[in-house]
Amino acid sequence: MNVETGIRWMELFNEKVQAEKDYLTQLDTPIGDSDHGNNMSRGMTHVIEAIETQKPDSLEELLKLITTNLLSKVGGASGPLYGSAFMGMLKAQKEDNIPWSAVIKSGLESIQKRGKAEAFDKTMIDVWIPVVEALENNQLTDAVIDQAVESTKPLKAKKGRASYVGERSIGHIDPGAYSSGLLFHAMLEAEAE
Amino acid sequence: MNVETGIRWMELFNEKVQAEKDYLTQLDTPIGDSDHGNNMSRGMTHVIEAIETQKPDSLEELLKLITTNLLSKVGGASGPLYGSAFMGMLKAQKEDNIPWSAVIKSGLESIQKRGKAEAFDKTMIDVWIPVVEALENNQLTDAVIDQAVESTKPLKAKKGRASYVGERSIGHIDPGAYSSGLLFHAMLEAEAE
Amino acid sequence: MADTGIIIISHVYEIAEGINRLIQEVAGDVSIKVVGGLSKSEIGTSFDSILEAINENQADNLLAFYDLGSAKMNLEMAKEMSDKSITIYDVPLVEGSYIAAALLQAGVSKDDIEQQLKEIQIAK
Amino acid sequence: MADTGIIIISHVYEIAEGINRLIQEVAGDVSIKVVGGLSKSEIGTSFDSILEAINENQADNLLAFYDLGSAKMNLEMAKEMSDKSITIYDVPLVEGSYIAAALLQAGVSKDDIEQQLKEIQIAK
Ligand SMILES: Nc1ncnc2c1ncn2[C@@H]1O[C@H](COP(=O)(O)OP(=O)(O)O)[C@@H](O)[C@H]1O
Ligand SMILES: Nc1ncnc2c1ncn2[C@@H]1O[C@H](COP(=O)(O)OP(=O)(O)O)[C@@H](O)[C@H]1O
Ligand SMILES: [Mg+2]
Ligand SMILES: [Mg+2]
Ligand SMILES: [Mg+2]
Ligand SMILES: [Mg+2]
Repeated sequence: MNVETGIRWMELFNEKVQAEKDYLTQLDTPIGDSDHGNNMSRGMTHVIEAIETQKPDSLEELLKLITTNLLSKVGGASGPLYGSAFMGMLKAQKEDNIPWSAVIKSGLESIQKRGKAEAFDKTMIDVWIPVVEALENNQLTDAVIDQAVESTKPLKAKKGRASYVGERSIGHIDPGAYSSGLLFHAMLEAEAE
Repeated sequence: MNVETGIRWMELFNEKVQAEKDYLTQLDTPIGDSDHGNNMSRGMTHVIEAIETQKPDSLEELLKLITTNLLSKVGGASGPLYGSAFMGMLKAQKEDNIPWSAVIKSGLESIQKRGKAEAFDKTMIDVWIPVVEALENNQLTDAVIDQAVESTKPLKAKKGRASYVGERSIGHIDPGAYSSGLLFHAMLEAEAE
Repeated sequence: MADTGIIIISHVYEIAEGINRLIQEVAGDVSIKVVGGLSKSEIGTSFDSILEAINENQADNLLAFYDLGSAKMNLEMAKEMSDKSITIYDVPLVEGSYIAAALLQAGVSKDDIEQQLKEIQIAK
Repeated sequence: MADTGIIIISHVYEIAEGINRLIQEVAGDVSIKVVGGLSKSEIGTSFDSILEAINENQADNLLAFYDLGSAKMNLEMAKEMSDKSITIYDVPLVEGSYIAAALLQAGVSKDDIEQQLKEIQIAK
């Protein structure tokens, strides 16, 4: 990943988030507070604006800018979580010759450090975990991502607002898992261009 | 007690509360939220206004009016407590030939039913209990009342806001005990007139 | 559970209004009434306005939440004078009412809600 | 304990402001800063404004209280980036901060305050 691909990644992620803003909110309605679409839309609008005004010329600068904007602008739990993810990626990316899968893995670890979620707690990490695994084996595809997103549906939420409704969270896709799905679809697209 | 003495009782109680409003608030500062003076002042102002406009012509009417005004106008814990006290007195007073000590005792029981305080929890009932006892033995004097009020000083609060500061409540007179002291001083004065 | 609603009693106007906004977000279909303060500016609770909130709530079964002990005493008096079925919970005001609202909205039964509230019961 | 203060983080502007009024009443000498919402009208919490409140608080030791889990995550991030000593309590927001404020005002030590807060700890 270089800075150009990284910028393209964010542009594509932003497009997807804005296009699916209402759907993200809809997912956050039965098991949350109906704001995930708004949260991600606001956060990504700021990321894009910052890219345009600050014109980052290294991957490090880009990741830094993404981190601070998501952290301070998203407003929901996903703010500190995505913020931590990009902060973790920023740290890992400084190492020489580190493979991209290890960078994403460092992002995942930061989400877990911040949110204390385990696999199958019905959170965004239920997408990040299989994505990291697939990346390590050079097998990440859109289908892998979609399946990971879908796999959150039968789970009972153990973390975040959805955990308050307990059993009733079963049968719904986790909104953060879905937005993470968009993030990784955008990554594949940017890399393919 | 008849309605005239009862009205005089309330007038005298009101005078004392207004005169000692700042002191009541001062007592409520180290172990409370500094509003007992305001609360009692507001409540008694409404009681006196209601007496003047409604001109109760039976003890029952008077007690009813005191109850509703204290309940709805005091604003602090002392509102439902004094309100319950007068409600209990109202109920007891309906019985034929009931001695006044039993009426006050019924007031005390209603305070306890509402507030669940026991003797020595550092509340207003630490004044009501010795007052009822003295009344039963025909020995209620200003000195008995003052001593009861003073006896709350070394106690550790177990009920009400003062209980939040635990040990630190020791060494201060309880504000509700002090205002109950004023109530009984006013009663003795009204009866003596 | 359309006939089960929530009432919130706080000593402070803003706390009650704020909780209303927080739980409306997750429980738009639940009938919620809040009372805060003696007035917008004066801190305290009063029996009258609690009774009013109880009556204004469309639901006949009410889950009631309060902040400090004196609010509970007024709430109990209002409960005794009302015909509605009111249950008062000794749980954290914000956290407890949020959970109850989210569960009511999700269609969870009152018994199951009580089970969950028991886990966050505190001495108040 | 003039060097110990309180910060309150809520998802909602009014809740934070209301708690401020409630605890100022019993703890006029304690340094208290509150943050509520993303803005007066938007519900949420943000890392920036929490860090700002931490810096604005005169005290170097802070007892921190929050409403829901996502506020805690932002609080933890802000804590990590601040030089102040900050302790985050998993206790009811209104009730916990009220008790802490009353005890701080009464001159009770941080250790003893923590003892009392432990009794109302909840999973949040
Ligand atoms: N502790 C956690 N660990 C990992 N992910 C979490 C955690 N809490 C919440 N999430 C994710 O955040 C998403 C909700 O984000 P959002 O709606 O923006 O925040 P909020 O729940 O504060 O309104 C959830 O769908 C879930 O994927
Ligand atoms: N549970 C209780 N039982 C009996 N008396 C109580 C109880 N709680 C508080 N009080 C009395 O109420 C007084 C405080 O009244 P006030 O300051 O008007 O109310 P608040 O504490 O709500 O501000 C206390 O001094 C005490 O005498
Ligand atoms: Mg949400
Ligand atoms: Mg939210
Ligand atoms: Mg008081
Ligand atoms: Mg008060």
